[in-house]
Amino acid sequence: MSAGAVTAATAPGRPKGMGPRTEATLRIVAPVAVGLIVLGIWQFLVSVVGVSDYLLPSPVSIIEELIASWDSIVQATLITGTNALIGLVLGSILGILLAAVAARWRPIDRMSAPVVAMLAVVPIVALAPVLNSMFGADSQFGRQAIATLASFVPVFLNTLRGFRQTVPVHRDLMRAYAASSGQVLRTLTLPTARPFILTGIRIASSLAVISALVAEYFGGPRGGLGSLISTSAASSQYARAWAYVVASIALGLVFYLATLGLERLLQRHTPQARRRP
Amino acid sequence: MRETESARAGRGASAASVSRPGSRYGPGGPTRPARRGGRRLATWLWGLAGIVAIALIWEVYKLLGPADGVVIGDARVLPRTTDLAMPHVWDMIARLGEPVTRSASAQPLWLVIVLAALSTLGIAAVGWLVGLVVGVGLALVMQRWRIAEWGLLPWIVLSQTVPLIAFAPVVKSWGSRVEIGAFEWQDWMSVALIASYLAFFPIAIGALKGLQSPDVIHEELMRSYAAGYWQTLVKLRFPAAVPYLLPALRLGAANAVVGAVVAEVSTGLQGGIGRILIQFAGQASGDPAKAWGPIFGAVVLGLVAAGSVALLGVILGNYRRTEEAS
Amino acid sequence: ACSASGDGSGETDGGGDLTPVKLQLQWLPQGQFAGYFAAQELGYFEEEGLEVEIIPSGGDIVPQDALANGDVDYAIAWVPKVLGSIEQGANLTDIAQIFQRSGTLQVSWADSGIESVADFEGKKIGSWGFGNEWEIFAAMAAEGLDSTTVQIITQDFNMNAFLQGDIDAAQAMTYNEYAQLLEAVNPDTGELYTEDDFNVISYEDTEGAMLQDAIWADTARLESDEAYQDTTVKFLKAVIKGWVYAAENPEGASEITIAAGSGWGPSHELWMVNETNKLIWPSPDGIGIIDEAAWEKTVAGALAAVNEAGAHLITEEPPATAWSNEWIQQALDELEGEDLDLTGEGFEPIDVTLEEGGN
Amino acid sequence: MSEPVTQVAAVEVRGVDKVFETRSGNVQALEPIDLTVAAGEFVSLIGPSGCGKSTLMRLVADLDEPTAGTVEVFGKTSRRARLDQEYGIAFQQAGLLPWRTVAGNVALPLELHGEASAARASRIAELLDMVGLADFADRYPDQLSGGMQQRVAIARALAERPRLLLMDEPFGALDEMTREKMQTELVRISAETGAAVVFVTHSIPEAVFLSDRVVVMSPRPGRIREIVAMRLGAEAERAERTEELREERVFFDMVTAVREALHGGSPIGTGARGVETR
Amino acid sequence: MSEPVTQVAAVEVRGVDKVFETRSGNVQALEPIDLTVAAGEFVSLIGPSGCGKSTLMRLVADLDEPTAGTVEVFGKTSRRARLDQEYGIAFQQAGLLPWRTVAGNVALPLELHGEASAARASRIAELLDMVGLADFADRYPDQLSGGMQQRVAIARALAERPRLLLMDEPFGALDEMTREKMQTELVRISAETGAAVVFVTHSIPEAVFLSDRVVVMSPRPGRIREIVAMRLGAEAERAERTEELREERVFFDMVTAVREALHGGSPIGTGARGVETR
Ligand SMILES: Nc1ncnc2c1ncn2[C@@H]1O[C@H](COP(=O)(O)OP(=O)(O)OP(=O)(O)O)[C@@H](O)[C@H]1O
Ligand SMILES: Nc1ncnc2c1ncn2[C@@H]1O[C@H](COP(=O)(O)OP(=O)(O)OP(=O)(O)O)[C@@H](O)[C@H]1O
Ligand SMILES: Cc1ncc(C[n+]2csc(CCO)c2C)c(N)n1
Ligand SMILES: [Mg+2]
Ligand SMILES: [Mg+2]
Repeated sequence: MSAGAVTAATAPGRPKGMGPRTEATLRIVAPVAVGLIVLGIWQFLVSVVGVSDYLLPSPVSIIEELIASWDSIVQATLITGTNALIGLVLGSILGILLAAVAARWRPIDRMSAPVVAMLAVVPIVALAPVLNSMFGADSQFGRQAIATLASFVPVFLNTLRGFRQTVPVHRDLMRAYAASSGQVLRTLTLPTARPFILTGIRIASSLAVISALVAEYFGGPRGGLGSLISTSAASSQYARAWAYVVASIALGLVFYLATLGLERLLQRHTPQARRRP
Repeated sequence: MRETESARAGRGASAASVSRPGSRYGPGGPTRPARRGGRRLATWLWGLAGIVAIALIWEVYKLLGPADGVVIGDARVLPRTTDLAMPHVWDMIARLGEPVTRSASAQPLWLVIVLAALSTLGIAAVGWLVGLVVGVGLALVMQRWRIAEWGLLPWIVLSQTVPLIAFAPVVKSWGSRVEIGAFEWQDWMSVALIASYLAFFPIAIGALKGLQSPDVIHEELMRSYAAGYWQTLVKLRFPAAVPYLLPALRLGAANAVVGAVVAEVSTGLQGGIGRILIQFAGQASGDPAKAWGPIFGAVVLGLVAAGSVALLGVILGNYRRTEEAS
Repeated sequence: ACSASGDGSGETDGGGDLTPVKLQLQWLPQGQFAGYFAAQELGYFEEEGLEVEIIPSGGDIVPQDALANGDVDYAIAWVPKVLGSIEQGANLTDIAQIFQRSGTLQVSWADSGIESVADFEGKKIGSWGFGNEWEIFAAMAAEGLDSTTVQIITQDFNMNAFLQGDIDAAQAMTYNEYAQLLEAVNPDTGELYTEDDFNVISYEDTEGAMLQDAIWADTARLESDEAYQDTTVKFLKAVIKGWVYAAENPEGASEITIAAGSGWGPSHELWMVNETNKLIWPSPDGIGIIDEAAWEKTVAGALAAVNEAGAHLITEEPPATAWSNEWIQQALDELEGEDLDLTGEGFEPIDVTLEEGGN
Repeated sequence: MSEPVTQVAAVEVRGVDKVFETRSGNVQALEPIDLTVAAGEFVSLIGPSGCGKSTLMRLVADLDEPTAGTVEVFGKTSRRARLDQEYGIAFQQAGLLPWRTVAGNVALPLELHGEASAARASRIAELLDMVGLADFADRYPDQLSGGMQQRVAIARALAERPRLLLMDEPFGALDEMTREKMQTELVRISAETGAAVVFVTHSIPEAVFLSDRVVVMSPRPGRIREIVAMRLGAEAERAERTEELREERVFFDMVTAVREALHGGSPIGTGARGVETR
Repeated sequence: MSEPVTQVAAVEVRGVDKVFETRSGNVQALEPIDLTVAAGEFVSLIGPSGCGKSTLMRLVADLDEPTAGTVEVFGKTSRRARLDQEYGIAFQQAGLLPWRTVAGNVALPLELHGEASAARASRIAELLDMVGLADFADRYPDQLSGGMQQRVAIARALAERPRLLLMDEPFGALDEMTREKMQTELVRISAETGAAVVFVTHSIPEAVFLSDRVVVMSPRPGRIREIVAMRLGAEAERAERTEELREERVFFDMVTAVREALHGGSPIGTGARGVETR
């Protein structure tokens, strides 16, 4: 659900005496403040308390490292980002298509249920080596396949749910209009499912990044964020490893925000809770 | 999505739900047990059919597909069909019955996997519990103070984009310094901690949603009863959160297992499924079928974990009545 | 964890309290570490008054960091990796160079035409990463090859990527991955692959050769902590006895390793112990003594190596504290009187037949 | 509006009964029913909850099939009539597509049936004007009040100039004041278009105000208990039903008549404490 | 039921106004209002949607605070009255907790206020008997019809024998026939308990049937336009309001009186095509 909808639904929970303007400000200030406090404590631990910089590099040294290896970080982010993107797109397409099929044919739905349930619980680490064997370790495809699988599950589940959300009154209406099944799909089923599909994709976006990255730990071409994190850590270059970690968090954030933006864009006119005039 | 529309339940929505046809007040429960049992059996059979279908597709593709897979341009879009890449289904199953190694003392593969899975399950369960406490705790704080929600929620979401695997050694190293009196940090606790890191997220989100889910009308009812925060929590918020918490807990359980396995691989903890996963993966060149054993083990483990939480849902059935009705 | 600071009462013969010691391995239990398991199982540690906990590591545990953080007392790690950590600020000393030779190979198909490091150019070269790749880069640097002239592919835990042609030349340890190849079935013949199927480049024969499994200790504690010094010598003595046992009884050492939790089958385990023995013995100056020339060669290689991201392993000479023969020498000296072959003069490797699947 | 009023009946229900098969057994929703609605006639169905009003209407609309009997709409089978779009339909929930604007919602049936875009636009303008929402064409349903939503639904039902309008408690979700306003509107619109209307309601005053005849149904299994002809209809043209009517003697008399038909001779007193009829 | 009817007013609203702050500016929901409800009196609030009926009731219940003015309930501040549980409240949606049985729902306020379990059980039995649901104590809300749910909600509101009952369109979601039955029940119950009632409704007949006085409010900003005393109340005891009353002349007259107060002198004609008031 979009954050906006949450606000609308829970608006009465706004602390007493807080105007809408204050709320808007606090919504931005609060997370920033929390972030700064954590960073501050971290820096304090390292530079004042003296937790060894060897194990826990200070934010400052991480930033220095970020600047120093900027080019290779960008390079690595692009590689991992591409894998994640391909996986997200493929997984979303597969998820939507298969959900459409499952929504249409009950047997497929019932047969796919355990398979999807299994996919949902399989650890990537378990699958990575066999997928590398199956698809070849010399291409990025194994990682993309992993990102695809990881994205597939939430998109499939949400889409399937979305396809089931059409309300009887709309179905009756379509029947009264003698609409063909294609018309029903286009004018009713897909638009109804859209918010669910988009939610699925948003959840999938973070998963795609993290799995593409983790998959790099288990073979394949080097150069992505995952392999660089491990290489740096293995040679005790923790500041550099953290710089790559920061990049991967940023990558995950970009994916999340992009899909959130997509959701907002396509959902501009989703009915909000009826607000009193 | 939906609840926002019904939150302010206009006359339309409520009228619709009141006049919905169905056996809402027929004798006994919603469906009769015999029927229900029959349907459950059917569900299982269809599910089994789904798994068999996957096995069939596997074998048929293995039979017909080119040894080097289907390559379009640079990308191999369908996998190789060699025994190394895709062992026969029956080989994978048969392998489970054979001893792990030729060593005289070797146990059968399935037993090794089951024992490892049990060990991981225990660790994951601890991780899940920690995740539960942390997740629900955070949700309570965020529900109580909006400012806390605004400040924390973005970070909680962000926390899941952190490549956890990079932290396993750090967690292990920090843990090894914890020594309070007789309590000494054990390596498995690091693994459980990492499992809880994955488990807490859906639980926190689900619990928050759930705690925020009571209808305004119910909140006002409690206010009209002059009920305090704790009373409202116990009598209203927690019960209302159950339908949100259950799927969250299930997801959390699956995540805890995944996290435990990852962390075992990463820290090399002995005894668990993660450990045999890397070990047998290392033997996959000469014994391809063996490597699949722990994968199946991990999947079954995840299903068992998620399934046990689903069992919790059965016990809490009365708190899910609205869920079933809709 | 800083447990070696025992009360000094841990005399060799004193049956009283044992001094707890933690040893961090660099991988899962396997024949590569047979000597330590043997010392454990046969009571050599106990005889020295030590109670040793052998800690295996997994994918991401960096043994030298566990040591630098004080999680453990000693760690087994490859020299070049630790040199990198030392440059990053770890304060560690190589106190015993157990492996005298590099056991790393680069294996290619017999018909691939890759017969030397110079042939790598333009090829897909496999490596495990995790700091195991520096020998490759060092050897290539000696041949005037830049690391960007090859495509580095990360190998996972097995040799499938090589067997299926994703990699032209795969990294393999003599004691492990090479055996994995010889345990795999050749689909063309239905038989196991043989040594004739492969070209093998041994880094030991190149400029890239670097020292591998060494025992590392905490430099600061070595300097100031007498109990730790004492424990170090005792520990090394027991380790030496363990390795000597493994040299003389590979089958026994192999069984001990399996009992200690190695997941390998008997044939593979025996192969591993045997090949590991070959990397240790003979040790002309005595087991564990660091050969200064080999050390210098490792340092030179480490200085020369640049990875594909342009990162150096090290940029300056390691400090003098990075290695010391003092403790291993003392251990050797103390063992002098006993009937032990400390140089491996009489060492004879055995012949091991590998069986399918390493089981 | 422009269709000539033919002499064939708008709806002809003959011996229709309906049994639902459910998990807990069969439900006899309707016992054999006969009912004729003349072209241009306004007929209300009234009866306790669960008596089968909606079911009957859905059979006419071919949204469900009768277990026995036949339903004819303008002399065609109900299925043919549905495919030919002989009727427009509106439900208790407006059932607007929330992602379409007001205009888009009204356009839906026209789009589905391939009406050209220019013709569509002018028809939509006409319809929105008729229901008084010309200024709201670009609003989304969630930006409208319940009454406005229902007006859009009515405009949508009228989009293809059907000669028959089926309405299942279209004002059920509105508050009473809005409801009265909508009733007045509906009287006007149905007079303008000359369409026959089958109107399901729970409200006696509503049925009385709107209808030429009120069909009173009995509790499950649904039967027609009585058909009360509104003298209002005989005395005055439908279009002249104004607000004032609601306060006239004859109105209260008709309300009482329907009330009594509904209670079906059974004593009206406080049945109290009993279980609901449904 | 057992409480002695005191002479202090049940509700005393003096100069209360209410402004909501929203993102799009301030909303004046109520203009200064004065209203007194005597102990044991039944007063209905009626008026167009959005005129502030609910707001006024919520101020009485201390669910919101007035921007100006004072609200007293039995001589206490509304806050004190809430803490002292001086009133019972029921809303349009029954608002039962779906995970509690009928008995459990009625028990809720008693539990919250620490009533001993034995006393609780007997009180619940009494209440369920009063609303005619004695046989349904162990059912869950989803197994009840809408009317039965509302009866549970009313029983819950009565649980602590409040001397004041606040009801916000409690029958708004029910169909008309069920609604009439519930009104009859409510008349009986309020007579039995002797509680004062503030009842929000949209339905004129409902207000007329139930009330001693009907407070007619004008559209936003809410003001009291007129207070219509029901002659019914003067002529007959409340408990004697039976079904027959609904068909009597005096009933229709009162309905017409309230209708006219509501339309407030403005011509009643088809204002048509206009935008809804909300
Ligand atoms: N799809 C269905 N399956 C089973 N039973 C049904 C179905 N539809 C309706 N019924 C039953 O048929 C009977 C008539 O239902 P119907 O909806 O026609 O009543 P109604 O008069 O429209 O009631 P309401 O006034 O509440 O809308 C009811 O008992 C209902 O439970
Ligand atoms: N929390 C709120 N924030 C902003 N405006 C509000 C709030 N509550 C009510 N209003 C506004 O105050 C006015 C009165 O609302 P109220 O709910 O009291 O009307 P009502 O008479 O109960 O209407 P209805 O018959 O639809 O229930 C409305 O215009 C409404 O939009
Ligand atoms: C994924 C992965 N593969 C290999 C190693 C490195 N490693 C540790 S011990 C050893 C010798 C052979 O077993 C090697 C190569 C690693 N750290 N992680
Ligand atoms: Mg109906
Ligand atoms: Mg209201």
